[in-house]
Amino acid sequence: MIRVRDLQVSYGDSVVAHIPELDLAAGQVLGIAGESGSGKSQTALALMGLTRYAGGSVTGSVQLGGVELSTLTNKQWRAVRGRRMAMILQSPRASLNPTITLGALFGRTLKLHGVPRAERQARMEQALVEVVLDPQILSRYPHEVSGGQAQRFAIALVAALRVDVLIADEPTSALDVTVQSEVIDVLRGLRERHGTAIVFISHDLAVIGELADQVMVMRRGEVVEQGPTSQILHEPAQQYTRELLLAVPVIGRTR
Amino acid sequence: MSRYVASRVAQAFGVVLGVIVLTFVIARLIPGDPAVAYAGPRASAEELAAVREQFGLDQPLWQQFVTYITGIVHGDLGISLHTKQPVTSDLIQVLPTTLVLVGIALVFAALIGIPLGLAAARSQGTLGDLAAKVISILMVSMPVFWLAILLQIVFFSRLGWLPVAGQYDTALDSTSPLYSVIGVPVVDALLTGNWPVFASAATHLVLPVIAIAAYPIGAVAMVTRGALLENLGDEHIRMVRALGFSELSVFGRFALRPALNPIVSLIALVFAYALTNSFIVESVFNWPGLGSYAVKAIQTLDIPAILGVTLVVALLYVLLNLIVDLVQAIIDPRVRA
Amino acid sequence: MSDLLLVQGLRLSYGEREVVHGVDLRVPAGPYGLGIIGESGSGKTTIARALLKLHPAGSGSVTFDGADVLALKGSALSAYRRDVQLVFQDGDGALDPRMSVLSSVSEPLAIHDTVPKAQRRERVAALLDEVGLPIDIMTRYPHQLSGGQRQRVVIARALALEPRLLVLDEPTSALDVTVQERVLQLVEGLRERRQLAYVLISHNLAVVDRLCESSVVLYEGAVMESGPTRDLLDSPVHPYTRALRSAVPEIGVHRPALTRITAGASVPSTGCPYSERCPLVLDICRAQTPALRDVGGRQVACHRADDVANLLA
Amino acid sequence: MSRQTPDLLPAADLAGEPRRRLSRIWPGWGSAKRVPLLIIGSVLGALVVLAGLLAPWITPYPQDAGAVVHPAQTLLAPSAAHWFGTDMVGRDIFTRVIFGARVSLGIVVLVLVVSAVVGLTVGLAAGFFGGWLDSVLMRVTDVFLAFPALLLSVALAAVLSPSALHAAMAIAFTWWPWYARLARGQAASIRRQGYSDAARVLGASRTRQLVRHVLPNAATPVFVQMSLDAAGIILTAATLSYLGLGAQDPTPEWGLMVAQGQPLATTAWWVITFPGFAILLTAVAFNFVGDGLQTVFDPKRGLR
Amino acid sequence: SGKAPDSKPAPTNATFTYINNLDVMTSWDPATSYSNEGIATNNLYEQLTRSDPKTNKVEPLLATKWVASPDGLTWTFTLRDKVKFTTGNPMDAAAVKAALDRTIELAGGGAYIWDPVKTITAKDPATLVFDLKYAAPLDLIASSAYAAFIYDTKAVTGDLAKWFEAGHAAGTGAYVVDSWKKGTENELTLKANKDYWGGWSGVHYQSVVFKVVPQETTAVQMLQSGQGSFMPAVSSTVFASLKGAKGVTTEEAPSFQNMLAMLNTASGPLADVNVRKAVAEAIDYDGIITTVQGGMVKGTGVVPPGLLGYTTEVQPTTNAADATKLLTAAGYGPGGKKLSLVLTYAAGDPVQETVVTVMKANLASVGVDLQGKALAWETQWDLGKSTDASKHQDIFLFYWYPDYADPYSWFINLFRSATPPYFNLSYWDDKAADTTIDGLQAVTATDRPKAEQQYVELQKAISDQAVTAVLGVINYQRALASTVQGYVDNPSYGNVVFVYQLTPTA
Ligand SMILES: Nc1ncnc2c1ncn2[C@@H]1O[C@H](COP(=O)(O)OP(=O)(O)OP(=O)(O)O)[C@@H](O)[C@H]1O
Ligand SMILES: Nc1ncnc2c1ncn2[C@@H]1O[C@H](COP(=O)(O)OP(=O)(O)OP(=O)(O)O)[C@@H](O)[C@H]1O
Ligand SMILES: [Mg+2]
Ligand SMILES: [Mg+2]
Repeated sequence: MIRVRDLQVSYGDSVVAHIPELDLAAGQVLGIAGESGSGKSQTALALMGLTRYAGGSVTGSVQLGGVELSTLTNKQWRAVRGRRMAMILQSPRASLNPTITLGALFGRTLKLHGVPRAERQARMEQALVEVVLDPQILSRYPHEVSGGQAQRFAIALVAALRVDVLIADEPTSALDVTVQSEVIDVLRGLRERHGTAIVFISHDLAVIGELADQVMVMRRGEVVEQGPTSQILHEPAQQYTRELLLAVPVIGRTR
Repeated sequence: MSRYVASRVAQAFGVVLGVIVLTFVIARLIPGDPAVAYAGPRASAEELAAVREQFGLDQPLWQQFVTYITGIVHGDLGISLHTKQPVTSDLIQVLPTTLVLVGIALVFAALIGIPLGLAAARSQGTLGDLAAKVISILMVSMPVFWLAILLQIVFFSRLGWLPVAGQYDTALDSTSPLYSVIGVPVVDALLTGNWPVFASAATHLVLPVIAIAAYPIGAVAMVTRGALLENLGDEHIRMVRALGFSELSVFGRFALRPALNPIVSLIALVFAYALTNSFIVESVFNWPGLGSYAVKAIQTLDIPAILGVTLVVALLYVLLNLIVDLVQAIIDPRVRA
Repeated sequence: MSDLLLVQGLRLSYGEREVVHGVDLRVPAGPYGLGIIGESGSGKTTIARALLKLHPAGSGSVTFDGADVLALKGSALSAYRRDVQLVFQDGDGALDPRMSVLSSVSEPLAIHDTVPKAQRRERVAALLDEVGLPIDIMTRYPHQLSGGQRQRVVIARALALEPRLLVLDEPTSALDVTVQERVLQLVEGLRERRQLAYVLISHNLAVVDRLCESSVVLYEGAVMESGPTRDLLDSPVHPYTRALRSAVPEIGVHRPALTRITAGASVPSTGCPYSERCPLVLDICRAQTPALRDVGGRQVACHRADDVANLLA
Repeated sequence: MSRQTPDLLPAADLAGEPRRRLSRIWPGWGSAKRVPLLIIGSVLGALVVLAGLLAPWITPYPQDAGAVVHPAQTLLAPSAAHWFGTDMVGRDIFTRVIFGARVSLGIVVLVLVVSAVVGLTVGLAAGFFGGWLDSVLMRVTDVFLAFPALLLSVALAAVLSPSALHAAMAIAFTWWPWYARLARGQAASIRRQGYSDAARVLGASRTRQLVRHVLPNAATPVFVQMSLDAAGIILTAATLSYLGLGAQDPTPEWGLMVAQGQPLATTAWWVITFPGFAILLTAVAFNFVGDGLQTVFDPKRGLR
Repeated sequence: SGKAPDSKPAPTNATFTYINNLDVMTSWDPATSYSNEGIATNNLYEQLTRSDPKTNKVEPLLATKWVASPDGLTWTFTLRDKVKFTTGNPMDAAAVKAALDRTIELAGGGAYIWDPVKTITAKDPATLVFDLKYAAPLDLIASSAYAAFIYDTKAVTGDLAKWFEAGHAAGTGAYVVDSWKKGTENELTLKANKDYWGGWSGVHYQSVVFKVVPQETTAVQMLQSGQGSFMPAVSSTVFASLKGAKGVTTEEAPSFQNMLAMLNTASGPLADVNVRKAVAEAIDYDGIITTVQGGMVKGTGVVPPGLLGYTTEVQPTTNAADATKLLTAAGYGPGGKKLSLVLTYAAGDPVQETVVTVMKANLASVGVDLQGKALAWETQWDLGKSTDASKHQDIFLFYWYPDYADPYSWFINLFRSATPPYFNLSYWDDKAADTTIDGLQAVTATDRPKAEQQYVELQKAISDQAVTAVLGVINYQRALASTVQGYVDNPSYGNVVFVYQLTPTA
């Protein structure tokens, strides 16, 4: 589905992310782990073609289903974003426009992607049910919902778009542990029901381990290690990956 | 929402009351005997006493204040020393002119300033952005009386494109007489379908409107740009981009709306500024509005008229602020919370 | 062992709304850690602020070293604030952006004038060293520090007055796992070196597990379960504690899908606050608020505590 | 700037971290350099200030700034002897324009100092102590805000006779509420910041909290606003003079000079052109500086 | 008036627009009106006669002819036939008598001109006889620009004065009031009086608009654009620039109008004659004339050239050294008190403004601080004539011109004592001068050389006492739209345009 070669994201002279090679098949989940500032979010933005809006530049090749994305025009990109590929941003509440209701955003987005008026309501409700949200939430403004609800709403929104690839940037780190596991559950459902390929970003390897088929560990913009989840979690080749694993707090490890 | 409205309205009332107290205090501070000013210097002692009684000037101060407030409540602002007419009726006569002038200028400010700010924000950091910023700053830095004279010199004296002053060409009165509706020729002509006068009035509007609108245009453009940029870096903009919305929607719908709040609050500020500027512009362009009235009142030390103008300006300001607050509450639900 | 801090029946509100409904806490002299666990909005920060007298108490009592904290005023309050320090949840905001690390950390020394001016710099250097920061960081301003560094500066400042009790409000929640690990190690070290007693607030059971002898589980401002941390984690009794326990991410462990939270999930006005989300809910749970009672060496507020305990046994 | 672990980096590397926020300390000339308008504005502003300070030494006819007339030299067009020409009583306009900087800057400084002191005091008190004090102070502020400066100047001019000083007083009287509002907002938000609580926890007295934490942090946006406002004050003062409510002849006030030259606008253009341009230039300089400062302190926002 | 030979068809609906920098109407009562409104009232009302100082002749107007008895004590006027007031009532001897009697009785404004009159008799509808107390040039008096209007006293049954003040007129003039809106740009509009005795054959302006435009630049530009027909006073630089400009004609005319600085002889620091003298000597009169660039010529005494009593024996002198000496003697200046004076003048008059600037500089050079207050004329005058002396200014700057071509107007109005003050804004109270002034009219009618001598003596006294400083005599600099044909300036009627006499062209 996704094929990345020698992707490099830079701001001015500084390179903030460099991915030599990455392949992701339909229905697969790729986990990206790494400490804060390691370039995870920048990688995600680059995949969505959003880097230049932040003032950065991208080199290298990204292909989606065989189509080269790096050469797309603005207009062509719009046919990709929200239709074939979508993204959930790191901070759930901040990523919703404070002045419009959740329903308005949802409706406009569906309209944008050609969902006929008659179908929209049903589509919205179905998507909300999947993330266990009451459709009443559509009439609320972002400041009237909790962070967990906002995050689940964002997932419902992109799920309703039936995209092929979903990029989720730290969808759980802003949440309580109890809500965290529910979100993971929803993502798992998406992948199982719709065969969506997911890029899942987190600094917590334990969370990634629950969902991902492959894991990529980043540090200071570079890929440290890359491989199947079980291999990375249980037989990490790099010292840094081991540190990262050790940093995950575990009940009953020391006292 | 209704609770919010109620509390804002109550606050506005409080402010108005404060303004009234303040004007009253200032009126008492200004030296001179209002009775003499009204009755004239040759009035006899009895006449003066009669005037004092008529205006309650013989009563203790607190009672005078009560009378003053009661008068205001009944729309009575006293008699102008200069025109010898009730200040209220004078104000009713001059206010529409000013409101039309300032109103049109503010509409222009929004129509030009917002797109200018949008364009600048879109091209942030480029030369175009810098140019837009410099133009905006020039506009807000321009002394209005100077600008008004320059406009007259350039567009009337040198180029001869536009009329120099007045509201319309009064020579048209004989061929197409104008009937007064609200007392403002442009509007009257429009309402009565008097096209020759309307055309003339419209051309007479151009220079005064430019002079008044300059500051608001610059200010609105600057604020729009700033507010948009503040929003553009936000996550929710990134989100709608990721959802595939066009750049036009991103700016026009998603970034502008939350940015409207500072723009709307600016309107009240800009209105106050434009009103003060209209004082000068009206006198340069010889428009018989609140400004001309105020300038005349200042020159003739016509205290009741000056206080009336003060009160009206303050009331307008408070009213506009109230509207602004309510509009903001509609635009941005967070304000209500 | 006498209690350093004793809180009984503490109720706290914002305006009309009560957010903490009668909480009991007990911290003996150090080294000792008490954990407060609960999800976002359960009132943890509010309790911490109340302990520091930053938030007025509605009712209940707070006793520190035998003195009634709620009645403290003037110099007694000042003395209390020397003994008890708070490390804020948001290390970013806790430092004045216009003050260098040196002036921030020496501020308490200046306020209480415990150290002569000439020696303050030395003292700050020692404190920074203790929290594992290089000395040359002294001249920097908060925005020139990383999140972990900032949090450690805040801890250093809190230690400057040699407090007897430290309240740590989610000291690591804003940090990523690697940085969190370093901060936890720091607290562990201090605990032993300084014989420190502390209250550690967190929503992460694993963190509490590592640093606290006993813990209190909060839900919507009420204590659901409290007791030795070990027991709570090994054999949680309250359904909420159980949910929390199973939600802790662990490498190689798939967490079970939890009780589904509906959008309207609100706190019921009567009965057990957890009844809306509880899988074991009975009619009585909705009708009657369960009181805390002793169940197997700990306190549990659940009508079905015995059922669960029996089940475990 | 890139590729760093947030925690264990050497000091030098961290110093450059791009993390700017309103109310942070001066981010240094490095960021200023990216704001060309700030540089231009500072240079222009410095020139105006210098011109004002050095006026007696750099003008050809310093006495022309005062009460003198030269009947034989009225309305001379600009020439080598009179760079900006002469006015209707034969005074050298260049001299008067340069001296005018003193008057305008004097008014600006007076208004800014008075209104900043009053505004900060009221605003900080309201924001810091909150509660009923806040409500009372802010309603009073609203009243003054709604009161037109122009009318107040009329009253002052009537009571105390018109002069530049009285115009400045009238402006200050209606200007401080803006700072009060701004400072209140700042103080209220600072009070909610962790470091305010931190100070309390450390046992800092209220005075110490206000002076050490609230004031410095609230002052930055007020200062930025002040540089933007300087332009507005110059314009307002000029407007008052223009209406005869401000400075009186022979004070070389720019607005007054334009007013006096207005009848000559079509015949002796230089009489209004140069003082008008001086107002524009000075206002632009202050606006550039204000905008630049704002951009530097809060790059996202740029202009207000 | 000359009809211009113009090939273009004349507009049938032409409007004459008089651009004034001040409000036009301060008072509507033709009996007491005594201010700027003369420019309008002289088009609404007519006098018995009209004087032409250029030819030194008095022309018939509502009176067709008149004779005086040899002793000059009885004057018989024959009235024009079939003239009606705009109210419809006939203008006959009884009506004229009623009007003049009312004017004399009200004794306001310029009514003093009738002081010589003992009785007025309507002999028959066409004949009016005046019996005088002492000989006086009654034909000239009857031509006065103020207080000589013939109006209908029966216009209304109620309070006539009130009716006038509401903006009504009841004259015989060529125009009637169309609308009046105080404080607006087009303050006053007049329209043709269809029944005017002169008739409307030929080409005349059908309406007159009095526009109030305070800004001279704006006014000039309006004139150039055809939005105005006439500006009474243009500042000298603008005037120079208008010479030869397209669409505009300029007129320069000597006048009987001078600019005076009345020094407060009654209260304040100027009550000390030495201080007054110092102030008078500090003023640079030549400098003022140079500065206003053709706007004024230098004056001598109070009487301008061309009138009886004009003299070169009195000359304003400038002597700063002497002024300083006088001030020091009075206790001011170095070591003494600081002398500051308040001068009031009319806002919106650029010439006065310039003069004030010069005076400030002059006085500053002798250490006196002069504070100029620009006020609306009415306010300036109100404060000046206030019964409360504490409100009085130190120096009152204004213009004066005679009501008819005779110097008497200055002396009776400005220098004769009166309480409360009216136009004697120096508040000068000199019994000897009063006596002389009271006898002036009679002397003028009987013994002109003696009258001339008395005028000169008075001017010397005024100069000795430094009652007023004559700053200059106005040189009218007027501007007209070139479409206006037939304009002739008449200095007896300062700033008045007799619109009926003009011919509009396209
Ligand atoms: N607009 C920008 N200009 C310059 N550098 C940037 C910009 N945005 C991000 N960076 C830098 O890019 C690097 C990678 O940032 P990124 O947001 O991808 O980190 P992350 O791995 O997502 O971290 P976190 O876990 O904190 O979200 C950081 O060092 C950051 O400072
Ligand atoms: N300033 C405030 N005004 C009103 N309500 C508040 C305020 N601060 C917090 N609350 C409410 O009080 C309750 C307890 O908040 P508190 O901050 O103590 O929670 P917490 O357990 O610390 O949560 P978190 O884990 O998110 O920090 C919440 O419902 C919250 O919405
Ligand atoms: Mg990230
Ligand atoms: Mg908290």
